[in-house]
Amino acid sequence: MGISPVLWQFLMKWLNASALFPREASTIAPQMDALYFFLLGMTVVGVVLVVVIVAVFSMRYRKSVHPVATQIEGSTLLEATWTIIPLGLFLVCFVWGALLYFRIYNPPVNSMNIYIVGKQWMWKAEHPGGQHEINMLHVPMGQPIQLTMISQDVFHSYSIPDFRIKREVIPGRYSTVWFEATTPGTYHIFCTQYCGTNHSQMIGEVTVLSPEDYKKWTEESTSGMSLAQNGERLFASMGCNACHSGNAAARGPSLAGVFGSQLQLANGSRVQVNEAYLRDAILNPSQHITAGYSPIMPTYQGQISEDGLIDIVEYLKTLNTNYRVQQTLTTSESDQAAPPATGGANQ
Amino acid sequence: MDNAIAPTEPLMPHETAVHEHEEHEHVFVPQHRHHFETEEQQREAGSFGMWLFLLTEIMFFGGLFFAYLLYRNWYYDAFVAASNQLNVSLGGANTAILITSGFFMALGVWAAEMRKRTLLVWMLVLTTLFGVAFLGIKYVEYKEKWEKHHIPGASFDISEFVNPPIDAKTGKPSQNPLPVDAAQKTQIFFFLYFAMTGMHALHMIIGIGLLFWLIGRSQRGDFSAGYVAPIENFGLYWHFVDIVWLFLFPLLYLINRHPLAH
Amino acid sequence: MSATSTTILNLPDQSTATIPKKNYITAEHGLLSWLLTGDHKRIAMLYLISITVFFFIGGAFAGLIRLELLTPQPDLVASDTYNKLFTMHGVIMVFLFLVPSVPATIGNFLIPIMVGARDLAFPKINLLSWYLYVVGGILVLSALVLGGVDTGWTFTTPLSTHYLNTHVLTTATAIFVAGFSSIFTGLNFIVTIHRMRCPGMTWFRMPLFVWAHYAASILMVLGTPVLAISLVLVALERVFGIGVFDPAKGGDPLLFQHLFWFYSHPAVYIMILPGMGVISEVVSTFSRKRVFGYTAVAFSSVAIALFGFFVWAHHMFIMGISNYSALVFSLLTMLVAVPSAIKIFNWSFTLQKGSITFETPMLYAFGFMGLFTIGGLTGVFLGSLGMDIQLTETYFIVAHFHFVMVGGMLMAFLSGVHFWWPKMTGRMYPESLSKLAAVVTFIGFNLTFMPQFILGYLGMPRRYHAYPPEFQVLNVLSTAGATVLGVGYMLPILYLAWSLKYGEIAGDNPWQATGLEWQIQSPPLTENFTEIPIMDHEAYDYEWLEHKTQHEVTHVG
Amino acid sequence: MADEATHEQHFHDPPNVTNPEHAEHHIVTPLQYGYVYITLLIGTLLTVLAADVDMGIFNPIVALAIACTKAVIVILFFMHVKYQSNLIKMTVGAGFFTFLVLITMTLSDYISRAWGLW
Repeated sequence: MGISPVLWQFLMKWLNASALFPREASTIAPQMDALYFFLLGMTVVGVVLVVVIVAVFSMRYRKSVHPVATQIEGSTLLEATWTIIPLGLFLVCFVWGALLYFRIYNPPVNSMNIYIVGKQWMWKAEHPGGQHEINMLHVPMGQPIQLTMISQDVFHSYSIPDFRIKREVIPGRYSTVWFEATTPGTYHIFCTQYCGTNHSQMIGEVTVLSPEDYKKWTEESTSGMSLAQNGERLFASMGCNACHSGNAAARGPSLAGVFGSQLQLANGSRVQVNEAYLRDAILNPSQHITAGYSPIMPTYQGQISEDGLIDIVEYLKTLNTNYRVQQTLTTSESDQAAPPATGGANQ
Repeated sequence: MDNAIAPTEPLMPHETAVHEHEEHEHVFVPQHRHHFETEEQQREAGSFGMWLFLLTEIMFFGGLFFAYLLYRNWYYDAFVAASNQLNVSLGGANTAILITSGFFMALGVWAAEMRKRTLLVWMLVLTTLFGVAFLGIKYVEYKEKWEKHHIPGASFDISEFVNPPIDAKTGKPSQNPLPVDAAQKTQIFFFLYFAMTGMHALHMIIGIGLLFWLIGRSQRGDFSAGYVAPIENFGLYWHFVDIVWLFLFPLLYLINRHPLAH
Repeated sequence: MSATSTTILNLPDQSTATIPKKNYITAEHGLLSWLLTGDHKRIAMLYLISITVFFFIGGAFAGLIRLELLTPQPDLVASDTYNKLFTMHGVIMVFLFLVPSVPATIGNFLIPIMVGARDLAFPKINLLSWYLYVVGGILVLSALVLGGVDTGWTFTTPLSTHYLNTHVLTTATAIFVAGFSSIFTGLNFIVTIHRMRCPGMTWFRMPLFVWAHYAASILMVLGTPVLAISLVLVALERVFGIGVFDPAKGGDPLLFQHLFWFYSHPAVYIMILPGMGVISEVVSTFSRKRVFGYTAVAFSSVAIALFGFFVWAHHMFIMGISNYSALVFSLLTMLVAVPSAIKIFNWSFTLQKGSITFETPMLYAFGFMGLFTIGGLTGVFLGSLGMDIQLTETYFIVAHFHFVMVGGMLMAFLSGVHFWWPKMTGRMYPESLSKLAAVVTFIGFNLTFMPQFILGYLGMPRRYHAYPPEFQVLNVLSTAGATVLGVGYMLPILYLAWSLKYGEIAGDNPWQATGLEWQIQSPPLTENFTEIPIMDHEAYDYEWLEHKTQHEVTHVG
Repeated sequence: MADEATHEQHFHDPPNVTNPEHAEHHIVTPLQYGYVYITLLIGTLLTVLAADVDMGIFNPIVALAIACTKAVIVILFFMHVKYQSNLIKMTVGAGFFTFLVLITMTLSDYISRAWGLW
């Protein structure tokens, strides 16, 4: 038994880590574990039930003690029992699971928004203050964090097991998930959707800090400009403000306070303006013509990176008045030296 | 009038030939496979099998039809503009041709059931001719698309949708110009157009191949002695291919014939 | 047999017994007589050989995967190689082993006999389907030889369409072709079951094996073409670089997911239903009892087939489908779990008041019942929306479908192979050795996949080539189990091959079973029955079997 | 659905091939085919004409309605389903049913996507 000491060592290591269940490091985790234990209980009971039935019958009716079988047609009562009881249990699982699902995928309104951009094979996090991190994520404890995620290439999936959250990161559209960390520490980030060669290298660490530590961290690692400020610069340099100037005569609709509003579109439909809508309106403008305007806006598909889009979206979210728009307009007109489309290159 | 013929009507030859495993309660015919109890059982098995195969065909095209439905609703303007590039008269003519071909096929089945050898052969020949005519017209259409660079892929060109040619008579653009981002979506329409009509054409080509084989055998009189199953089953296939086109035509060619009205 | 004996095995006196001179194996000779045969039994044998080959190729890949995962570091193979390994393992096991495993081999052999027909409705198409299977297999192997493919067996777009330059086209073509092989098998079964039943073989006198195959065939016929078209679209998108599935060009990657899973979820039932059919036969035979609630079991098969078409999107709960539609699909998923529960309990209660013996097929059947129960209930975890968020795309889901597919389907397959081996070959396998193999397989299996449930909840993602060190212990256990499992699968190959020549003569009905297939000689004649039988009793009618001495089943009244 | 009694009645016909799975072989006359043919041609003409009338949302509906009618006619007469056994009728039904499942269940996702272009 040469293997046994090795195995023993592994077992020790494992038992010391007592890694039967992941740590509960978010507000969702205990709720998820409750459901997990319910399902686990159901499974154990079910399996034990089957095993016991089979074992008992095998004992009592094995050929040596019960040489002649008695034929039984069946029993509607019994069959009804084991149709209805499992059905009931499964429906409980359904309802419970559904409640949890909607809780995890519907962020609270007061949550702080962090953008995640996934690409082969790295995670980029963008904090509202403009802090960028690669394969890392620093978050404050006790504060709901909404992750607004998008992929630049293929499907990825952002998973933090210790928070019990996971969401596919989809190319070409935002997906969101939220969590509220409860214990400081560092936890794994995995990409769980197979995404090519270095799929298993697309991992990272989320660091949960106390609010004051987080504040310190943001000040240390600030890039000087917030996402909204980057967005503002981009908005001007790409000449968006030429049309979206907010003047009554402007060729484009005013964007002040547009975020979160209900918009009447030219094709008659009404839409709720959110990040996803703003992003899509920049890339496929003709799909989202505001009523009363003509489809003259060019598409920015391929001219602006996902990071640039995030910056602009963040800018538009902060845009409550057109005052600064007109300011930047005049300034950008005053110095034509600035290259028109530096959109892709504002990392 | 009731044209039902009992399958055991002692019309067919080789009554003497008897399979070792056949019970003598029914007549043995040459095409009868030994593992079937009766020839009728075999015939019904054959047509049932054919129908099941057509089910798979329904689901096969079903996937394409769903993709069409989805993107038509997402990119309606692009689909309208692209669809107006298709030649309705050619498409309509093709529909008529295909229906005619199907009509002759049906007559062919009848001829086989009536055991009219020459008529059967002629009907199959006509079916083939109209089938070939259909493919010919399709070739013309594809060629036009090729010249206009409307084949999806590297050489795909959207200029015609961004600034449409000026109509000589009205002096106005022949259709609404599309914004670039919408125009790019016409490629999806053309992809679906080529995928769907291409799949359909492929089925036609296979069918025509089978037709040649059937014509040869009917020449030999194989199907004019009471054994009509192959003709019937091929008929089912051919009519199914017709049906697919009956949907493809309005969905691809007639999305919205008057875009300028909007 | 004395009443107290612990086996129903009843072999003829070996000194006098012989294999019938005239049977489907000796009917013709030479390789061509096999390659051009129309006989469903010979085609079944061809299938049995080919799927065994592919099973061991796929198994070898699994072995390499487990070996790599022995250590957290990526040390055995490069990450590209690893991706190719699990892709090939998935493609081969799913499309070339699991889908055809029971239907194309045991089903092909037995369906006509069980319904009292001389052959399947379309023998030529049956042969064609084997050739399509072989072509598909060769294409997969060529893709493998040319350098492999690393899309994962799910071909997720846009990864498979725009971001990989491996042999995706070859593999897609292979699956397309193999798909038609399974379509033709299913088509053949449906027509045979509808059209070729012998006099008196009413629907509710059919063995449950036939019911299960009927249900599976419906799924094959209606589901597979959708897979075919989605693969065609992937191929076209790769060739022409258009974006039906590429968001950058206005396509929707989820459309592919919908089309793919519309087949690939029912495919799971295509794989498991025939296995359930085997279990019904085996449990009934070895407890000498009619299956408890025959009708319920029969209808549950059909119910599974029907519901199977309504639940596919539960593979996409976190992939960005609408939450409301996720709700609907989750509910339907819960419903489809019920018929499986019914089956399990009906099998358990078939044992009640029976006269049970524990030959190898029964041991495998017990294994199936236990492992499939676990596999099924862990499926409920994944069907429950919130839980799915934590568990999907982790080792939990890997463990779950291996419990269903390997613990369920493979156990059922082995159970069936052992059960009908004497009928197929006329010879018995060595009982004690095979019992050992059954036990080894069971232990090895649990050791392999139980740790993976824990790994999954801990969050270890699937398809990972390297993993954090704290997961190592469980991975080592899993790899150790895989080794045992490998031994468990090697044994049958060896002793079954051995038994072909040296096994005891089995006689017509070694298990004292009631099915029509046991009332004819083994190995059967090419035409199965000298005279078409008349079914004058219920399925699993053991009293009828007692009085059979007076009344021959194959005797035309 | 099958028993000895029916077996006695038509001996050429194994009991399991009796109703509802079995139908006598019926032959459609060329005249009927002619009518069908004309109807289909008219249908085609109608589709083209209807497409040129601007009915807004109803254009596709009308077009599909006509197409479905034509398809049904072809299935019933050219493909003899009208004279076929219930089994065949159900088989055809099953095909279109599954197709509808594919469409509706998938649309349930696209229609209800909060972000969606729908």
